[in-house]
Amino acid sequence: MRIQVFAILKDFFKKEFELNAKLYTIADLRTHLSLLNPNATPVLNRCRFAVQDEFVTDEYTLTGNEHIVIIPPSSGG
Amino acid sequence: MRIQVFAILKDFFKKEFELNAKLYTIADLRTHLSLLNPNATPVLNRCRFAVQDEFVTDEYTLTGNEHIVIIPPSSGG
Amino acid sequence: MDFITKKEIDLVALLQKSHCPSAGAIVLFSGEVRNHNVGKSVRYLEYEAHASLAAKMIAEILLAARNRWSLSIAHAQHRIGKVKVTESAVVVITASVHRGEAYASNRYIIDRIKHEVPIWKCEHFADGSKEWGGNCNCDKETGDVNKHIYEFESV
Amino acid sequence: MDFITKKEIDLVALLQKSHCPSAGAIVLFSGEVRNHNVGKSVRYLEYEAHASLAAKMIAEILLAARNRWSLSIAHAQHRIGKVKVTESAVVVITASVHRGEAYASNRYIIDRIKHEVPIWKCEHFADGSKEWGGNCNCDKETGDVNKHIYEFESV
Repeated sequence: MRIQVFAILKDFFKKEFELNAKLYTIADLRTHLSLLNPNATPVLNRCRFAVQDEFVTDEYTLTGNEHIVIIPPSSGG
Repeated sequence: MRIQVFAILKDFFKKEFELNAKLYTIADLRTHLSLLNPNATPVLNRCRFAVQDEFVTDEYTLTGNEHIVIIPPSSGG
Repeated sequence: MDFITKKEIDLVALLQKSHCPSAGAIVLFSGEVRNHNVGKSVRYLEYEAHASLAAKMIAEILLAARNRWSLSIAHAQHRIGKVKVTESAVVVITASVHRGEAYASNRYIIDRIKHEVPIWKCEHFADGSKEWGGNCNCDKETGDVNKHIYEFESV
Repeated sequence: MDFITKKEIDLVALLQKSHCPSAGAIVLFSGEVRNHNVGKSVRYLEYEAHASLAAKMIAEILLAARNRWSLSIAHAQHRIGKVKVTESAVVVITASVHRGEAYASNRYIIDRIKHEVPIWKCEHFADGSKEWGGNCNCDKETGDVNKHIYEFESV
């Protein structure tokens, strides 16, 4: 699957990268990325995930062919 | 005293006119103008009065030399 | 400061003057003449003011807003005379560090202007009739022509 | 509709397009870059967006505003890339028959954009440091990154 990250996540991951791990859900993906880069965990825990311009929940089942976008909290204020 | 009226009051009185009646307070003036033109009474009862760009109360004592401005309710909405 | 003006309100110029390095939020309100009111087609409005008192009161209202909120900019201008449909009759511009103050103060200023300041509008309808709009009738509720029920207090 | 744009936001052009014969009230909000934040001097901001999702969400928010209030105009535009002090990063314009709706819907739109839409700002300070602003931390209160505490609900 292809992963794309934004904003502060670019301090922890490449802007866009391929991931070939066997992962079943978005929750798995979150855990996997946390293990790859533990410093990113606090941010990852507050991120939303999107597939094809739709937000998906932690339970969303991955096929392995998705383009997954990881969305940190918005700028707020 | 000199009286100046605005907006809907111009349907009942001249825009500006001299008044020579012996009147002691703004309350007296209001009553006097109501008697001069009873149709104006509902409006007069909702007007504010001002002397030299200051609002004055019903109890304000007239000397007879004032320039008195009569102010219907503002346009609101 | 032309709080009361006979000329067309130059919204663009006023907006362009309102960018301030210390402000993060600008709110501009423009009250414009509608083509309809109370089910009737409107040709134009005519505004009249007790200009000196109105200007003095607008200055006081702007000062009260500055005392109540921390504002980089607080400005208002009301037009008098004939105002055509889609033209601006009144503008209020506020600017502040965060947006909360800019919105709240803007609303406060326009509500107080509309209720308190001696400015009146005469609606000229398409059927040739005209009517002085005496829309502020708060005194019917409050029993006092100096006591108003402001919209900014109930939002 | 350019909801997300790399170009400078043309407030004047947007305002000039917003006069509508049936509307009596226009509210324009401009969120601009301040020269200071959290006590530090700001050189400029850099905004990043997930552009396709952001544009889609802004369209949805504008539609939700139109469904909630009766609006003649509801428009918003957010800039991305480098934005200098006093330049506009985001604009929201609403127009309605009476002013209450124009203010309320304008506030609703900007609050939802700020909390929900995938747009991020990186502050570049005068001292050369930079920081991604993750100001929306409603989830710390609500326990859910999809549940926000909107300012428009508490004014």
